[in-house]
Amino acid sequence: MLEYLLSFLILAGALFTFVGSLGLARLRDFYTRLHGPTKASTLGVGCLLIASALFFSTRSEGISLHEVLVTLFLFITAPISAHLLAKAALHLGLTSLAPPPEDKPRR
Amino acid sequence: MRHRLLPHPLLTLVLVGIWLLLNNTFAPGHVVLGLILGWAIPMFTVRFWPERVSINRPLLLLRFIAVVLWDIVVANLAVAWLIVGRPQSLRPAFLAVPLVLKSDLAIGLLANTICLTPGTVSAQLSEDRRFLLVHALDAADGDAVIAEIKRRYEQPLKEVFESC
Amino acid sequence: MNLFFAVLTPFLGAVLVAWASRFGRSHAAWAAGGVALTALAWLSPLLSQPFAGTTVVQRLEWMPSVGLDLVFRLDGLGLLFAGLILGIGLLVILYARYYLSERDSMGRLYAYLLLFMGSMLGVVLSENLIQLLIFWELTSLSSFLLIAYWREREMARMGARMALAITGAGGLALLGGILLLGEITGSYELSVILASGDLIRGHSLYLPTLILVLLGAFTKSAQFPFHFWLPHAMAAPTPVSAYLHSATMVKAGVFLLARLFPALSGTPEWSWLVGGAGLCTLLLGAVVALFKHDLKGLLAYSTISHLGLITLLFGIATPMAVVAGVFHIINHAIFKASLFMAAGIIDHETGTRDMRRMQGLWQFMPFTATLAMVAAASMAGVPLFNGFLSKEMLFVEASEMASQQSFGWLLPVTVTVAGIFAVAYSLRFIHDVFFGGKPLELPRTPHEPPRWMKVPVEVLVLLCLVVGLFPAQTVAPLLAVAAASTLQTALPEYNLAIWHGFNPALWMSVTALVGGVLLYLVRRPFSLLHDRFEGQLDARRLYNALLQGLMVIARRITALLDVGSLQRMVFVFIGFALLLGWMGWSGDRSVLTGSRPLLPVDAMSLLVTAVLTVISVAVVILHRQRFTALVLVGFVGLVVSLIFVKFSAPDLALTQLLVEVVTVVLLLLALYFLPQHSPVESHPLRRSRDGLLALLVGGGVGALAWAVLTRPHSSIGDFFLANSVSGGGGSNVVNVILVDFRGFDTLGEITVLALAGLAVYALLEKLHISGPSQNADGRDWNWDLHPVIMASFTRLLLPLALLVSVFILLRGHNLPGGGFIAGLVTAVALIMQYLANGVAWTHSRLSANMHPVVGVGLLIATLTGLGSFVFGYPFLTSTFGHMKWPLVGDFELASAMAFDLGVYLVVVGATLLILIHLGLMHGKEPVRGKGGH
Amino acid sequence: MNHLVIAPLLLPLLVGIVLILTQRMDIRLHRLLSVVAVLAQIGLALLLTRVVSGGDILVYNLGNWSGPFGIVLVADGLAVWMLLITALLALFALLYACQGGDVNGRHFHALFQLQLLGLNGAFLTGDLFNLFVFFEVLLLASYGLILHGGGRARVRAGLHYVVLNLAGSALFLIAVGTLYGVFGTLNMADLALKVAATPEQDLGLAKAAGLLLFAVFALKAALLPLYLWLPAAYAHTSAPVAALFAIMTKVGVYSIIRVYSLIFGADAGPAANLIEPWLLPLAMMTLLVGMLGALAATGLRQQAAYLVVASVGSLLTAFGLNNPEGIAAALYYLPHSTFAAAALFLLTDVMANRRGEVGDRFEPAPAIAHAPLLGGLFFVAVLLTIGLPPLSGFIGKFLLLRASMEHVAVVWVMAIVLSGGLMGMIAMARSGSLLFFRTLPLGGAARPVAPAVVPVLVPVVGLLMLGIAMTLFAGPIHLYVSAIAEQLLRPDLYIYAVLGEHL
Amino acid sequence: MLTVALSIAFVLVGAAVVLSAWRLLRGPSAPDRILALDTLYINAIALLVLLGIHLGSALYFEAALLIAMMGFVGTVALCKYLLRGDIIE
Amino acid sequence: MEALLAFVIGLLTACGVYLALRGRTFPVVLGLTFISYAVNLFLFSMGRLSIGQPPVISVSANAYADPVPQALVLTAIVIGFAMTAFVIVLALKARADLGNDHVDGQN
Ligand code: NA
Ligand code: NA
Repeated sequence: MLEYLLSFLILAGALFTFVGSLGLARLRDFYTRLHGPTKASTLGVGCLLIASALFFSTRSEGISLHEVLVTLFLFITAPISAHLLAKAALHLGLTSLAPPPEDKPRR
Repeated sequence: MRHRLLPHPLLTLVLVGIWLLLNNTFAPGHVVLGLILGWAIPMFTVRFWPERVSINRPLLLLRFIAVVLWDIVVANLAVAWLIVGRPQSLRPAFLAVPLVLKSDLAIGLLANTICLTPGTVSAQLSEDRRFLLVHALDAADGDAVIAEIKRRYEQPLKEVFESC
Repeated sequence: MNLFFAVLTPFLGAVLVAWASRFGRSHAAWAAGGVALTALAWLSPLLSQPFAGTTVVQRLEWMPSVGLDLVFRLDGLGLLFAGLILGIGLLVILYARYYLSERDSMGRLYAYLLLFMGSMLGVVLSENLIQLLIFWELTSLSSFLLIAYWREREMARMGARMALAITGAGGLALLGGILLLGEITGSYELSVILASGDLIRGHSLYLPTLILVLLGAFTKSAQFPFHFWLPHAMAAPTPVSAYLHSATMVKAGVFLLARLFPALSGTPEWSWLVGGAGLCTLLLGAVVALFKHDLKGLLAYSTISHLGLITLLFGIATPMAVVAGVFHIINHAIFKASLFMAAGIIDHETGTRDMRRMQGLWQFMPFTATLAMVAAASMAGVPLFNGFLSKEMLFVEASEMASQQSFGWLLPVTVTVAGIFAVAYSLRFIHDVFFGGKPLELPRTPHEPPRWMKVPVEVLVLLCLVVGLFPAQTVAPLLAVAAASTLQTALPEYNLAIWHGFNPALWMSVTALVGGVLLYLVRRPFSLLHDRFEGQLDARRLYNALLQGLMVIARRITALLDVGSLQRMVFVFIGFALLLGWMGWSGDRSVLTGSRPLLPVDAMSLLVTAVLTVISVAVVILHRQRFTALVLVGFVGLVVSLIFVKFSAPDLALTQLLVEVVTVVLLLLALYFLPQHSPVESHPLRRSRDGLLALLVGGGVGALAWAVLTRPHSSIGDFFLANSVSGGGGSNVVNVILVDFRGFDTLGEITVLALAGLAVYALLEKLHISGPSQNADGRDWNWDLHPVIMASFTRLLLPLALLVSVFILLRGHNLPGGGFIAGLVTAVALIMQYLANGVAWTHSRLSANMHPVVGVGLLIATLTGLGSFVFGYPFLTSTFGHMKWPLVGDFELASAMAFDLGVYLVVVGATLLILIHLGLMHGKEPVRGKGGH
Repeated sequence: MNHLVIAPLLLPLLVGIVLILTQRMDIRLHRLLSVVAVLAQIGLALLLTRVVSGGDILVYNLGNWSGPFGIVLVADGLAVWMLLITALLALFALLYACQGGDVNGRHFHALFQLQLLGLNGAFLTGDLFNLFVFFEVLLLASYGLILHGGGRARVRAGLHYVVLNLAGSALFLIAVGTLYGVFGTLNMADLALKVAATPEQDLGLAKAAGLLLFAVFALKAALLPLYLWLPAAYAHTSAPVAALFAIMTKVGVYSIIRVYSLIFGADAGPAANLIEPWLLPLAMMTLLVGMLGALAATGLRQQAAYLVVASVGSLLTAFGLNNPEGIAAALYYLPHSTFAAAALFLLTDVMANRRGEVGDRFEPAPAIAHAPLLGGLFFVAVLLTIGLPPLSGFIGKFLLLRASMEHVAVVWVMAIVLSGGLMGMIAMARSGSLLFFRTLPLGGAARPVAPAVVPVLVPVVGLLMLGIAMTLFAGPIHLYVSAIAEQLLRPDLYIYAVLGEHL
Repeated sequence: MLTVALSIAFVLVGAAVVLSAWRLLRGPSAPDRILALDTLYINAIALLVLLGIHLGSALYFEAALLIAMMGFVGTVALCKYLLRGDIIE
Repeated sequence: MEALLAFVIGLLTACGVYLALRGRTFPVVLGLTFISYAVNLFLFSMGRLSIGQPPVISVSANAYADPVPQALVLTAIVIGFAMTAFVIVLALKARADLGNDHVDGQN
């Protein structure tokens, strides 16, 4: 049972990781591509870490929870990256599929 | 006095927790060590983080976190489907979300939350801090998305961090 | 040790004189004279011994292990030369006192002169040949100083350099010859070498030895074809010429011939080389001397000729010829010194040395003229004067040789012709100067020189007469001991008399006298001929051409090699290494692939390798777009750290990861001030060349890695694995190696880091450059200095990062981690504060003065090491123990942890020191220009 | 354990740390501390000399881990000889720097002390990787020092020096790595044992690694064709640094002597005498190229720098003869050339400071103040540098030639060494006559203001006196270095001292 | 079962690496490349976690932790460079 | 696997050498960075390759990778970092003093 669960989590995590990169490769403008990795860093890595926690908790004595920290740090840092990337793209005036924002929000 | 000896009690707790997680143990030795560090590190970093954080409604915060996690899962599936399925039919949009939040931390948390949930990325905070520019991957109805953001995320954050 | 002190005295005296000259010109002269007399006094107790047939040898140990001691030798030959050096030296000192003008530094001349005197004494009193060579080269050096005495004159400097180059080169050759002599005989000492003549002559190295020694002698004695430096040395003040070119410097060469005569002579090679050079020189000097218009030029060529005469005598190499040679050494020294002095007086009094401008000086200075006439007569070989005696002996030897060889008649003919020219130029010296009309527009009105300036000339001229008239009563004993010690055998029978009856030599003398007068009378057409070709016959042209050639070659080669191009240096280095590596590998039957079982390849690794290949090649192709290249390099760094993970090196992976982050930050800091693009500069050919080298080197290093990777392995690593827990108290063996087994490496390494911090700080101290105000595309920078969202979250991250640092620091001994990684985590977290919140904000919270952190870190690490001294253990000996703490439980404490703390501090301090000051560098000046430059 | 062995490392390290910690203190205190430390360093070196002069080899097991596992320091004759030379040189370079050169930039004294740490460490260590570490210590300190004071030419030359040495360090790691990969050890004594027993299939690797290492050392030693970094670097750095750097090339030379007598020496079995075919020809060509450069130089600093190149050539020619006399000659020549080059660099600076705009360039200028004194010193320095009698340079040359007499290449050695000497003489006669003889009238221009002459000449005179002392005491010194040479030719002694208990 | 899942997961993550690397190479804009690098860091975390499970060793956890905590600094610095040129001001 | 790593080492070396031979400071620094990656991997590989055997003593492990090269590489990485930092700053200094970023200070 545990093995099925583990396998599922691992596959799900890998799949989300893959989809994130797929988005990165496939989507047609920078801003939409920016959404891809968010998957990978949240659900993708999240599932894998849960799998890891389960795996190590059941394998040796004592539970393993430190995997949570990876997610925690990612939750703090990944949005900063994404935000700054978007900001940089806006600053450089990269073309977007969406109608570009008016200047209003800036000043 | 309390401020000087224990500048960020909440941070102290968080640090102790993280310490125990890091060491993957709840042994008493590590609890003691964690407490020492949880006390000492904020003493050092207080200069970097002077403003006090007060959480007015802890339970609401937990609920908020749960909501966000749930949203992450759901949105992930949705977005994954978008990416795999029909990337040509995406309707991306830039949305200017008007803000009621004032504090750096709250705005930061909101922006973070928006980034974490797939499908939206907070792109820019206006200079006057009254609008948060958000890029949405697929927003047929931009105003609906804005309303959703304000309801699901901004409102609870406002209550937790800025209610008084 | 009298001989030693006799030689030493002039050297010390030089210093004394330089000092004494501060008190006046006469003080300097008195001091110099006193020094020469002192040297003579040191010798005086020993003077009788050579006459008694004993050779005085005195030894001071210097380097006995290589046969180089200070050994002095006084025998007849040495005594003769020492006498000449000191005697004529004294006269020259007296003469120079009146010769030099007020403008010239007396002290300097005397100091140089004494240096020279000491060097000459050293040459003639040396028993050890290496020691002789040392003094020999010193004569070259001190004569360089003397010739260049009037240093503002181009001719003086040139003449000095030429003399030094030629005689110095000869000295080097002589060194080679002496080394060979030492090799043949096993000693550098004369007593051994002089006794080993047969051994030397029979040795296969004889000819090279002979040639090298002769090169030394010929250059010094201005033998053809090395004679040309001597006339140019006439740029020296006349007292110097009188000293150097009569009795001393040039005589050193013939002294050497005499000195080594028993060891080297007696072979056809010797006769041909020495005799041939002597004969050529004799004739050449005599001919050229006649046509020189410069008084000193005439004397110079005459000197060359007479040196040739002496050399010729040694070349003839019969005992009688040697006696004649030694005798002529004496005679020439006496008359030539007096002639130089007379020439100096004329120059001094008239202001010119050009014989075409002066005539009839007799009426102004009859006394000087008389003295000069006597000396010139001696030079010409007129009977009753000393020069006649030795020249007559040459004629005898030459005529005797005539009957012994097929073309033997050439020898007497040639020496007679030389004799004719000698008479002619002597006559010219007298007639053109003192007679034949009135002087033309002399710079000064001449008169007799000061009283004491004439005294040295008078003494020498008197000697010419006395020796010429009564040789047997005066010079005979000295000549006998000198010749005997030269030959090292019994002397031949000879008779020092003016009259030997009507023999061929007498007829040769008569021919020379008559012919000389006639030649003088018909000289004009020859003189014009000479003037026309003047300078073209001078070997100086050859010398200059050689020197110029050397300079051109030197400049060309240096310019060819040293172009200051870093690219070339790197290319050469890498290419050279490649060559060496290849040479090391090839040659033996080396097997590339070893026998170790290999790990199977997995798909993931293959994939990552493929991606890495593409990206790396992309970096090379895209490297001109610097920012892009930088981002791509970030990926390469990530893959490298993944490789470490894959192959069981977690510590390395962590370190690599963090270093990568810091490096990217550093490169970005730098890129801001640099152009955003590299121009296309190098030619495609060059790029292909570089590419080829890169591929070869890459292939080489890859092959090297492959060769080792596939070989079986056993190493000291097993010891560490076995002893890490028991001996080092930690289970992370890598960390235990770093802080314990090989902690000393780590101490060095953090010193490097600290040094980088210091050096960067020093470099940046005065550096202020402005970055562009727009990016490369001409876009203004973003208005948002510190995006709020980033700022607030990085503050939150700081305590977490510090906590993780502590975690990593503490566990490093047992699990991946340690001081480096912890330090880098802290440093990166703090750098993040700068990135997110800016310099001003961060500085108000964190001191920019990181020196104490670096210093304290190093100190802690060092003191931890020193702590083991207390317990009597070597530096860095570690200790550890487990202790039970209440509540906490078991807790391990290891001294290595303190060491690691030091490491941590240095890493934090140095990294921040570098980054902060790099960040601070900019910002004061207004910005200008675009990013692209 | 005799802690005396590690004292020459701890002293500069601790002093360096104190200097870092007190970086804001008065420069005079730093000077005092620095000078006292160097004096103490000389004392330590002399003490060590006394201890090892009987032929003993002191071994110090760091961390109490003995070889081949831990890092060992080995104080044998050669190492202590290098320590002594370094300490003496450092004193005079430092004294000169204390005349004001040290305040042209930051951290001079700290960098200086740590440079000494690097040098001493390189000489003492018995571990190949640790040698790499100390190379890096001394290199990074030298980077700081070579750029001390800044300026266009200096920065340019410094950049070349740094980049080239970074490439050198990379190669060092590759070579050391290969040796470890093949033999599984880093301890030099242990490597010597293992290399001597190299199995046939590994011989190519061992030789390749050994020769790559040679390339690294040749770069540091400035051996042809890798000397090109040196002339500009030495010519453009500050005088005291150039003086101190006289020992930097000798680190390369030392490493060559150490590694190729101990690990790849005559006893190394199939890899014996590894660099013999390379060293002598390259060294002789270096000598020639250095002398040609000295002839072609346009300034005295550049000339002095090229003479350093030439001296490396002479030095390695002597070592390349690969016989006891040659090694002894090299060991005698080594300090001599170091002191002479340093004296020349310092004196050049003193003179250049007095020649105004023209500086050290070979152009006529008004006569310099104190010309007789400076000229006399220059004369002595030149005698020393180009090996003219009667000073130590000549003795070194004599020893070298004497050692070559039995060698197959004797003709080449004689020809090149002697003609090199001639070129040096011609070059220095030209520069000396230009600098001191060919003077312009002072004209309206004021004499350039330069610091008082006596204090700046103290270090110069000191260095020249060392040269003279080396001449006067050539006998005992030669006996001493001959003993070192004998020791070097007996690697078994070194190996036994280090690994005794494991053999 | 678990082995099969792991193998498939490796393939998927490997494919993710390839796709991200393609974006890194392709650009076209600077932010695209930075984004691709950031994604590659995330992919690396995934790889490390998988490797940890595959080898049954917790020793790879720290690497993942450090990438999560520190990997973004590079991204931030690169973005800051695009925005401001001067990253520490 | 050994061949793969040897290839990677060769590849990185080749790229590094080519870049180090360029005429501007920035590519030279990049080249040196590449070379230092290559050298670190080379040095590391001298302990031979092993998977899943980190040199951390534990009861469950049956073999360990050679820890010595790892320790050496760690030292080399840190030293390389120090050197890189210095050379970067020096490149800036050269840019400021020489007026351009050519390694020989010429345009
Ligand atoms: Na900045
Ligand atoms: Na700034």
